[in-house]
Amino acid sequence: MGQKKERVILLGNLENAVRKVGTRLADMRPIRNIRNWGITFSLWPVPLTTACCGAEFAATMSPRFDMERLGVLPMASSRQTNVLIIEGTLTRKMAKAVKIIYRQMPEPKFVIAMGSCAADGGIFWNSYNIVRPKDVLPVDVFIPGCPPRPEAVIRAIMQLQDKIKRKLKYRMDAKERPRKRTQRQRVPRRV
Amino acid sequence: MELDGDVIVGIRPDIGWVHRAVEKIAETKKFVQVIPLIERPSIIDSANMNVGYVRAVEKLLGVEVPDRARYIRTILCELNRIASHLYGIGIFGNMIGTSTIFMWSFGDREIIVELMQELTGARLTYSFFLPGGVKGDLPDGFEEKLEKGLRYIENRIPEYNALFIENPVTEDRLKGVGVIDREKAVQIGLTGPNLRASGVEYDARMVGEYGAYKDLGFKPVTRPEGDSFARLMVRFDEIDGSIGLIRKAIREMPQGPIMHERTKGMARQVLMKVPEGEAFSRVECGRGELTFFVVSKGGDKPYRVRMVTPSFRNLIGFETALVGHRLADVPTVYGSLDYFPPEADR
Amino acid sequence: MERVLRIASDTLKSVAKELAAEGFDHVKSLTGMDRLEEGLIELVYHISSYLNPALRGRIVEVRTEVDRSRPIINSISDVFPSCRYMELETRDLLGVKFEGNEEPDPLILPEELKNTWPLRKDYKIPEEGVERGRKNLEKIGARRR
Amino acid sequence: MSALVAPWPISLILEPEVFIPLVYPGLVVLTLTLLGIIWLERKLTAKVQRRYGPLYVARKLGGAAQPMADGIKFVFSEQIIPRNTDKLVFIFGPLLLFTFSILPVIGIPLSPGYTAIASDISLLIVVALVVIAPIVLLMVAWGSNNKFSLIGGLRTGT
Repeated sequence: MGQKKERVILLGNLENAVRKVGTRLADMRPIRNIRNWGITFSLWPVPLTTACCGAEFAATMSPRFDMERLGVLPMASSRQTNVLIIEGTLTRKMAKAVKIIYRQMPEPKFVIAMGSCAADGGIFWNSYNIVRPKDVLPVDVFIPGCPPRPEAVIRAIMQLQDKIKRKLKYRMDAKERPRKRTQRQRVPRRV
Repeated sequence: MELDGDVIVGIRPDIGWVHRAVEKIAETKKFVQVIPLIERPSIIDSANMNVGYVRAVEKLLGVEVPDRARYIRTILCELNRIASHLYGIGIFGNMIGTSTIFMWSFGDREIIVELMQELTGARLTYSFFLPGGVKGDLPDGFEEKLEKGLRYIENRIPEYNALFIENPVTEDRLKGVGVIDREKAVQIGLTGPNLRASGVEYDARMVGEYGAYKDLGFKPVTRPEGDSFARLMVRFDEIDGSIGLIRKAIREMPQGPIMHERTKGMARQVLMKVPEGEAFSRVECGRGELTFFVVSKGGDKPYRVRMVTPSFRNLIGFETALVGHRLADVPTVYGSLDYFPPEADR
Repeated sequence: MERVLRIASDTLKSVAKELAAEGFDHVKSLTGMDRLEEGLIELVYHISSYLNPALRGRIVEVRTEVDRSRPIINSISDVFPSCRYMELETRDLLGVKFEGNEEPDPLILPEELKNTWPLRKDYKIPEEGVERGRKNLEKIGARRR
Repeated sequence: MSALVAPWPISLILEPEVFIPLVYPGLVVLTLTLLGIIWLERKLTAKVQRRYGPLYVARKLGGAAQPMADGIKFVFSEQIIPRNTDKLVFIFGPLLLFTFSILPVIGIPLSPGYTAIASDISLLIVVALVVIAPIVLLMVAWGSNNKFSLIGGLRTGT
């Protein structure tokens, strides 16, 4: 029989191979639709009230503008959530906490910036203690208004749902997130 | 919070999470532009915040508000107090764990918010009072809607009693928890329902010179026990008190102008030059007594606006109420003191 | 304001004790004002009473001045505990040191704004106004109307 | 009866030995009732709180597909395993917890003729298996190497 022939099996880096196959498979037509449908109808926000817009977000949870009709259920621990809603002004201290919570959330995560304070400072634009959320986190949907009406919050959730249906690519975890250059605005320039 | 096992030994509040420097920004804005600014800290109680600042500016201007405007101010302030109390009760219920009370009180609060939107046009931030009077008059057909809304709230209160107040679980968790006795409450300077729940009969509406409380014969509501249950019940009693005040105000609504001549019209408001001087005003917010100290150097921008909000003065209540209790009692006392962080940090 | 007492900064504690004896029991508000021109920081205390029905409606205004470069005053939080947090807040925002009421970390400001004393008049923040708007327009090179 | 011999795979499923554990009182019906219970619970709490529960997921069925949507979301969400935890226990803990809480079913007679382990001491087996669940719970709490979850685990375990 002679000497056994060595058979070389090209394994390569197994972990990367599985990751690539997984992401490509999850982006195929049938699985992508089911996944996007599942994610759109169960957006669980972190109950993080940063400032006074929290009153209107609570009104969105109240029986009249019930948010749970769209499957939005505020969940206690940030491991089960996938939407981070910044309700109102983001001060420096709160920005640190928001950053920590954002990192704790599992990957298909989205950020809604609620209120004109979260968009670009709003009525407190020239305060020394304010941070724009767009410098801290990649924001998906902005909601104008101070405070925005509960109907506007529900419209924002619907917009996020459309955005997910249209262009959510599958990412195993945060490492594959496209790094968008966010310009760092340190302290509002002293005049 | 220092714990010895499960018992709380020491407490040091760490606030400033929502400090947005309202006082510093107020110095860069005109007198009228400061109104939307000072409403933002306590957005669920913005009419009372607004009336406080406007009273201080009126004292600087030396302007007296016509009677009809005073009555309209009282109606909106009392409606806002009911909405603010329902908000506080809702958050309190949610902290104890009964999310049904959270949903009920927020659902009923929508009725009051709808009434205020009918009167002023906005859901939460009205900016309805201007130095010298009120921006708009009562819309026609407002009295019937108001009466319907108030009767609805009155019919709902017994259901709260049945589900939430008479239920033994709530009584065990609230009675005797976070007790602040009379002398201690006065010494640490508590305000609002927390002070009246410790048996001190003080309310800024009695002594303050704003609104029509003297003509409506207002009397504060107090309870002797001073524990979390008493604080909750004082809020429910105040809702009934406010409903009575609104009904009386609507019945005795005088006719006449709603804005003082010198400050009529937006042009005069914006270009208003306030004479040099200082003014101090105090107003009863939903959570307690709010004081304003406005200093003007004669220009069109205030030199200094000082705003001490009720939650900032109730902050010291945590230490006396919580030390010695178990860790599980912290949400109960936090909810009963009705602490609203944006209002405390300004 | 019915009663205004202008006193020197070192007699603050004795005046506070007299008022406490008289029946006033809490501080309603403590305002710190930075008078840049005169180089002073003015502190205004509003003291009133809850229990004493006669004094309930009356507010005493106690005004003291402190030198701007060395703002040190003794705290009255042992006579009126209700103004403990107001003193801490004034220390954060204006830099007035209250002896007898020290806390290491700032109460209201975040860590990095610890000793910047933002409420002082020389701490400028961007203001709004027509001129500033016009400058921005020129920066963008907008067509002049 | 023999005239109706169905083609090979269907007659295998219809065998009582396979049909009972797999379909009727077994897995398929179990998951469906589980989804139904979750949906019913959310709808009932919403009804008590005077609002609609999940509604727009499957409009005609009144939001019945909400538990499925949540399940799909969890399938595709990232698994985060913190660095300083005990990896093995952290991963297998929840699995064991689920299996040990389902395991006592084998001793319970599902239908008159059928039980997984037909023995006269099956009650003893069930009780013995039920006891294991709190121990696995403590294992899960210990696995995440965090003092708050340890306290929580101790409180629920005992």
